[in-house]
Amino acid sequence: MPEEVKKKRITDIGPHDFHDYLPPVIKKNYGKWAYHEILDTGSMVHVAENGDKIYTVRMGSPRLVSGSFVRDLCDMADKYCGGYLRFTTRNNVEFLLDDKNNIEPLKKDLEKLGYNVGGIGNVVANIVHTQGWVHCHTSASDASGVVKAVMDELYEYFVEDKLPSKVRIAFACCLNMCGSVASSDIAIMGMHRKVPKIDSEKILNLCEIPSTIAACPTNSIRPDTKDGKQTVKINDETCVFCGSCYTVCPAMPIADSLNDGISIWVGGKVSNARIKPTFSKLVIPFIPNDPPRWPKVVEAVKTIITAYKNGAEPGERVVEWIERIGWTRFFKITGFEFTKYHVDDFRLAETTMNYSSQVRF
Amino acid sequence: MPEEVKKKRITDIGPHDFHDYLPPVIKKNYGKWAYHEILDTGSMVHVAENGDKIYTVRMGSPRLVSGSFVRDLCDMADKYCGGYLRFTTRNNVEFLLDDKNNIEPLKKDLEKLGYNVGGIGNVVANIVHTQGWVHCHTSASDASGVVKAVMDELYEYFVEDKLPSKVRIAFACCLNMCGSVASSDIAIMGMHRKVPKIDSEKILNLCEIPSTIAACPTNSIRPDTKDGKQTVKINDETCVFCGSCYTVCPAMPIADSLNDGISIWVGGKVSNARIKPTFSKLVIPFIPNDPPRWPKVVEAVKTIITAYKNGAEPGERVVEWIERIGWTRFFKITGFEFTKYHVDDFRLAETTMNYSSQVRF
Amino acid sequence: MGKKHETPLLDELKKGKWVSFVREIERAAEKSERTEDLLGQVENSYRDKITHWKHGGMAGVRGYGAGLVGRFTEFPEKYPGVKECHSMRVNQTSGFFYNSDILRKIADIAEQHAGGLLNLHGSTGDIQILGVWQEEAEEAFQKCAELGFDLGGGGSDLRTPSCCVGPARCEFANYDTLQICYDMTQAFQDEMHRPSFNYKFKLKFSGCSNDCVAAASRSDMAFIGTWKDKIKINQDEVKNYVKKFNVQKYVLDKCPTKCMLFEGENLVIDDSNCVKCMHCINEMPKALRSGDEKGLSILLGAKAPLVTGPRLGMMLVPFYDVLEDSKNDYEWLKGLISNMWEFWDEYGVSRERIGELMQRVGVVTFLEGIGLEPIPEMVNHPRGNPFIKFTDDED
Amino acid sequence: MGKKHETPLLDELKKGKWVSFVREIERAAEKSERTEDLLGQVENSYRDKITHWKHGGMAGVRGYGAGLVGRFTEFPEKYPGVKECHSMRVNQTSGFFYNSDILRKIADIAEQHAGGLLNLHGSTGDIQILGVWQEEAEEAFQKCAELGFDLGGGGSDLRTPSCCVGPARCEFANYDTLQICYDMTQAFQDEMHRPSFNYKFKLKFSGCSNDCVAAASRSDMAFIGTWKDKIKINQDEVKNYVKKFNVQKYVLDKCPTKCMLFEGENLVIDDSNCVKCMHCINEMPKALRSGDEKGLSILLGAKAPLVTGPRLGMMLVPFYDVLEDSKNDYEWLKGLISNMWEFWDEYGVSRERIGELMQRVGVVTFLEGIGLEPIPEMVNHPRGNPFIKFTDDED
Ligand code: SRM
Ligand code: SRM
Ligand code: SRM
Ligand code: SRM
Ligand code: SF4
Ligand code: SF4
Ligand code: SF4
Ligand code: SF4
Ligand code: SF4
Ligand code: SF4
Ligand code: SF4
Ligand code: SF4
Repeated sequence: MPEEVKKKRITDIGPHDFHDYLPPVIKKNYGKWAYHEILDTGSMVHVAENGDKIYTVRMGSPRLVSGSFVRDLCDMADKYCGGYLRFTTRNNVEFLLDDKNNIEPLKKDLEKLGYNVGGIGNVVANIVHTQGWVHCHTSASDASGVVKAVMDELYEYFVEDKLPSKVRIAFACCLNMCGSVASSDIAIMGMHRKVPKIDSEKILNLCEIPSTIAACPTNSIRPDTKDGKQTVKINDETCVFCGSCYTVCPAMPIADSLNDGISIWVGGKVSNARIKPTFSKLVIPFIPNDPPRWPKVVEAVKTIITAYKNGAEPGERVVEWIERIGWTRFFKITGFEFTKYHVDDFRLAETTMNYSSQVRF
Repeated sequence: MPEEVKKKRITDIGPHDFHDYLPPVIKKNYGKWAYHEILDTGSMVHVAENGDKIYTVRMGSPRLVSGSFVRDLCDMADKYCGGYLRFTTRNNVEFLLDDKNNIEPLKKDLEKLGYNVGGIGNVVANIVHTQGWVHCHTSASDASGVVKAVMDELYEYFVEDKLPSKVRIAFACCLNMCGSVASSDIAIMGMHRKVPKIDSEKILNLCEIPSTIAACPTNSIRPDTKDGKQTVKINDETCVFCGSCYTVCPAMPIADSLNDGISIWVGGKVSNARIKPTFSKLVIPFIPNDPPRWPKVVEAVKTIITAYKNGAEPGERVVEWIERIGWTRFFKITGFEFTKYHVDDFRLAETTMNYSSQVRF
Repeated sequence: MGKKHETPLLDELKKGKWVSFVREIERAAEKSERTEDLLGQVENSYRDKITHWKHGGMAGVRGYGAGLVGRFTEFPEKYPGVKECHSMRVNQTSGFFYNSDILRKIADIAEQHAGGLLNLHGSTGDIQILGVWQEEAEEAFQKCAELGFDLGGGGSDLRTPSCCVGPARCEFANYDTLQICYDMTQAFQDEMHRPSFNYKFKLKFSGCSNDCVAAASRSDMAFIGTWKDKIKINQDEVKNYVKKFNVQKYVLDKCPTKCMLFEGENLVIDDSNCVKCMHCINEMPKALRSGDEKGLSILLGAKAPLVTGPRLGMMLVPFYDVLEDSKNDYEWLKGLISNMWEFWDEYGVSRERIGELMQRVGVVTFLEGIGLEPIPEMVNHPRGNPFIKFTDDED
Repeated sequence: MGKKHETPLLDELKKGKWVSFVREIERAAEKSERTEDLLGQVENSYRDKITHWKHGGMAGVRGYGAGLVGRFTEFPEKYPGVKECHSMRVNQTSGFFYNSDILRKIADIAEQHAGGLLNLHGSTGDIQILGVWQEEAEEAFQKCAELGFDLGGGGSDLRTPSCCVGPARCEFANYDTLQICYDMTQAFQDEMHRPSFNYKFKLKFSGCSNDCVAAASRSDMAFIGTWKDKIKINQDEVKNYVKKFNVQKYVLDKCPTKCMLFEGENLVIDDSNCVKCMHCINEMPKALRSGDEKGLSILLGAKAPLVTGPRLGMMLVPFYDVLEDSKNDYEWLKGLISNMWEFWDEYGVSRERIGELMQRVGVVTFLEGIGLEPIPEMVNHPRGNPFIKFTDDED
């Protein structure tokens, strides 16, 4: 009997109860925090109503990590904070200390191991990103590589607090936007630019034709026959290269070495602080893929950060700054070109136009 | 020869050159005005760069006027200002005086004749309106009668400056919106509520079926045959009673004694001052026609004006006030009911929703 | 003098302080007998709560497709005076300026050849003379013409252009609204009188962004005065205003771009961030004036709700130097307008306003069609969705 | 130890100050040989500028339709180690809290049954273990399960719910994000593991409107903490802040409804006009705290662009008293969710997210379908077009 119980397959148990991993001071003061103070970009303290304190040391992470990385963290946590740590919603690592005196030694140890301490306050936060060439079949660009190149360049903004407000950058390797870039201060997104190829040999085997047709946002796919076999055809005039058909139908590959690349978007926001959440808006429609270090993408992001840093008032998120100075000036200041691609032409396009005489000269 | 010339039909001469009707002081200072001052709700002065002055006395008008009304104006103009007068874009009359001392006598004379002097400054301006039962076949309500009833009630706001800012009211007797009510502080609009009847006997004679079908914003009209004759049918489930089909096809009457009435809209704005122009928004979907004095319409408008007067800060137009306090509170304060009709369901409906967690409790 | 028709309901609308249109109809009827039947018919509508006008029926003058709106009663027997009750649209003067002499003559025509009733003015801007019979239309028209007044637009044509009082009596005017309104009306007489468009087309001219003729909310092409350079500041007058009211709160804090500030007692404006909204100038007309480099913005496509929903004017041309162009007989502007009309003629469908066409084909296609470049001033913000139609010229 | 594949391009990404994922892949390869081929394949992509993963192919564990994302290389001969390279989604803890003990054990599993590589965390929130082969999937899964960790969502099912750090370490939390995230995940195990929806469905929980888990931008149902009563003010601390920075300019002037003012030195808030945006509290955490009547708002329908365009969460329920409802095992909330799923099941089509369904059928129809009333909090403003569909119940 016990033998059998032991062997019983475990299913539907859900995640481990988080209570088991809360440090004692958190358990004690759960829901009773009074306020926090940011000590520097690498650390902050939360003070409980009863005066108890928890210190957080934050460290950057590439998110795609090895078991050895995990063990490094564990070692540090054991050494400085009873083994307790957490990850943030943007994939940073947070060590949870009850002893203030451990902050500096921990930071030093982390830096010795080659890790980056920072990311708190008015900084460029860790870039939320996706799989890219490391794991996804849909990607128009690599993810981790672009993120690494950009973060190398923006490193100073992760470790020093010198921006007007938080800057959230996100990366997605295709329009599926797994990196949820849609509302980021700066979004970097992989773009295809060629109509999918249709493998009429395989399509009937691999795909359901009606759902493939339904997948297209621009109604560009129509049923067709080729050599007596059912297939589809695409209207080149209206296809917007979104790859939605490929997502549901493997026989319609869209990736293309020569034509894939990256677009840059600006001015999204998630929080409800002051102004309502809003989507990021297109600023650079296309930069060809240029691995391993995507210099033009890096330069574009740097240009935006620099312009923002110089132009925004304290406390202004990127979108608040741009709305104050206007998009015309944003393009002028950054030197980015405004093209026909910037004018929305999708479903709700007309709601994005300027219905007023308000302009800046 | 001279006989023939005299008889020659005059065409394509355009309007009379306005220069012929400019008072001398305007001719002299055309384009050289330096500033103005509002003296009271009935008069203002414009001062030219050289110090010349023109005084304006404004008087309300029902717009639908008799020749005798015109002669009254002319007599006054002759008596006080060399015969010069103009009309405003909202159908008020403006006497153009060069002598300040004529202001008060003119006002008194006008009032003696039963006319209303006022309409300048933070007032309820003359109500822009349309034909109604006096002249139009499409109307869902009368125009002049509603306007008269409302202006009687709001009279004090035309002659006294006691509102936070200008209030522009407009009336249109159907969705064609000839009164250009779409962007008024308060809009009053005639509404049909029954599906048009189809006179299949006459339709082929009177109407072009394809353009009738194309006229429908909700695609509710389909070709049909009845007794072997071509006609149309309407999908009752989707028809929104807009009357567009009737406008192009007289064989589809929509007016209905029992079901026509009036809707109230609030918070439109045309000027670009401070905030951009914006449409008026629905507040009361329907009030049955109740001639001759439409008491519920009058009451609704009065309720809005009173709430605005009590709630808005100086300088705030109606929309600015509502946006500051929120629509939830607007409905609470006025006691108007928020219904399913207030939630947009037309083409761009989804852009009107609250995509944020910002709400007032 | 006994009444032809009893009007107990309408009589209720003679009460109250606001000047009564019922009284006006009655006064008109005193001069033009037919209008007694108008009173009767309107009373009838008040009783039945429904209009009693028939839809359609023709009215017009020779060689013109516009200028008269035909109107016939449902009850010609009961109300013979309004068996026909057409409206004649007479093109108003720019800015609605008149003198007593001309107005009396127009009143004469209204009384002698119509119902003695007028709209001063119609919503588009025309002088409307109500109650015209077809048989006398030509004579009424020619009498107006002899006074120098032609008919206005109607049907699928260029509608009567209209403008704000502008430089005639307003210090805010950035261009001569009255003159260009007059010039354009003259330039397009044929397009006004002989409908040949897909639908109506309206032009309105406001001297500044206060938009006192509501151009951007109801004309296919709205002309809104603006300036390119700096707002002129009279610091002494600023100080006077500061004494009178809270300038910080009611002016500076309400500037949409917050581009004004006080440096000591001096008002400073970052004009590069000013959107020419007029607010500060409105509030302190003695202290502030628009700059010297004046012109206008052109907004496209405003219209009423039918069929695809209401539209406001969209920024098409941020700055048009009208003074310069007027020296060449408006060569540039006429070119733009004719490009638009050609595009509309070619790609528009019947009863499609130009704004709806722009929306249907897409702004970029529309701009290509009329020869303008897309610029950021046209948009509230760049696109927020990733469905970009890259074209081959990009490779 | 020689490299199996030369990776000159990837080596460039070991330079620079930011911690390098290439170094991580290499370290993983040291423990799990198959990952050498991952390096090779990625280098190959860097050369060719294109992905070399095949689309589709199955992977999974018995009885589960979700939890593993199948992945196969285009070049199985060249890179046999990634012939299969599936990702296992392991449901993270609420708030991503761990200790070293458990993390080491998870690392063990990743190294022993996969490529030694992890995503900490996936964008939805899961612990992702990369490089799993089908043959060892079951064992890896059971080893996780023994540690108390089940698999996460995938495919057309309820995706792994996720939450902000909330009351565990944040003074702003208005409800227990971690607990409800855990409870809901437990309540809907079947819906997570056995896909039977039209498409994916995501739940995320943020303790306040700062929305640190970006719920309202990427989850079909976003739970955002809020309060109903007054902000609590500690006037002494306000005074301290006033000494430190320009509170008027950076706090009061930036309040979206301008509902705060100083009366003398005292801060006064018109709470009836406060929209709970968090700004003032963010700026002065020592001085201001949310009220006592705490709960959350529910926003519906956020999602990525495909197919009909990106959506943000729309206000559906302004105030939900989660504490109260949790005492009844979330009866009300579960009812709402199941109404929504039923409506979606009945009226949605394949690959249609619930927000898209709401948009397609119309908000009012959707509300009727799920048993909620339309209220003004849901809209930015009432309709601006006159196309009202009066229904007969109105007569
Ligand atoms: C740790 C974390 C929550 C978690 O569960 O992991 C977190 C923690 C805190 N957030 Fe956050 N936020 C976290 C992701 C976010 C996100 C989500 C995201 O970026 O994807 C947002 C929405 C971003 C957006 O609007 O686009 C977010 C918007 C905020 C804001 C609003 C800022 C604003 O003005 O718009 C605040 C308030 C503030 O900073 O004053 C805030 C404040 C805070 C505070 C101060 C709350 C507190 O009292 O503890 C915490 C430290 C802030 C800091 O890092 O400077 N947090 N915060 C997340 C850290 C991410 C990271 O590693 O960088
Ligand atoms: C006479 C007239 C122009 C004309 O050609 O006939 C006119 C004349 C003036 N307008 Fe206007 N406006 C006139 C219709 C309009 C309209 C159009 C309309 O109402 O249909 C608007 C747009 C309304 C809207 O935004 O919905 C309009 C929006 C303004 C504004 C902007 C107000 C705002 O803050 O939004 C100003 C500025 C101000 O009042 O400070 C203004 C200012 C002025 C000034 C002060 C300009 C000046 O220096 O001479 C004039 C006297 C104002 C007054 O009446 O208090 N005028 N004004 C129109 C009088 C209409 C009437 O009889 O009541
Ligand atoms: C007389 C006038 C109303 C008034 O009381 O002043 C008027 C009267 C009519 N309009 Fe209008 N419109 C009048 C100004 C307007 C305006 C305002 C403006 O021009 O500034 C608008 C809104 C702006 C616009 O053009 O969008 C307007 C939008 C319409 C529409 C809707 C057009 C649309 O695209 O949505 C129609 C329907 C149609 O054209 O078929 C319409 C149709 C009509 C018709 C011809 C009725 C019909 O269904 O065919 C009305 C004749 C009534 C009659 O028997 O007297 N009328 N109409 C206005 C013209 C007088 C003049 O020339 O000065
Ligand atoms: C692994 C992950 C990215 C990552 O690097 O972290 C991911 C990976 C994929 N996503 Fe995602 N999505 C992931 C989070 C997201 C998110 C973010 C979130 O959940 O917060 C989004 C945006 C939010 C949303 O759901 O709208 C997202 C929106 C999509 C979409 C677009 C859905 C839509 O309605 O528009 C697709 C396409 C689809 O479902 O067919 C997609 C599809 C995919 C597929 C399955 C590829 C495909 O076309 O079938 C990717 C598998 C890649 C691989 O081989 O590893 N993924 N995906 C994330 C899940 C990890 C985890 O469980 O923690
Ligand atoms: S964003 Fe696109 S390419 Fe990147 S992981 Fe998601 S589905 Fe794959
Ligand atoms: S790539 Fe997108 S737009 Fe093009 S055919 Fe496929 S689904 Fe349609
Ligand atoms: S608004 Fe409608 S009913 Fe009134 S005049 Fe215009 S078309 Fe006729
Ligand atoms: S009334 Fe309007 S919605 Fe109804 S059928 Fe006619 S055009 Fe269509
Ligand atoms: S639009 Fe401007 S210029 Fe014209 S009257 Fe109004 S305020 Fe004066
Ligand atoms: S015109 Fe408007 S935008 Fe320009 S400074 Fe004045 S208030 Fe500001
Ligand atoms: S969402 Fe609010 S409660 Fe949650 S971590 Fe962020 S600030 Fe704290
Ligand atoms: S929470 Fe936001 S809306 Fe409320 S008082 Fe503070 S700043 Fe104003």
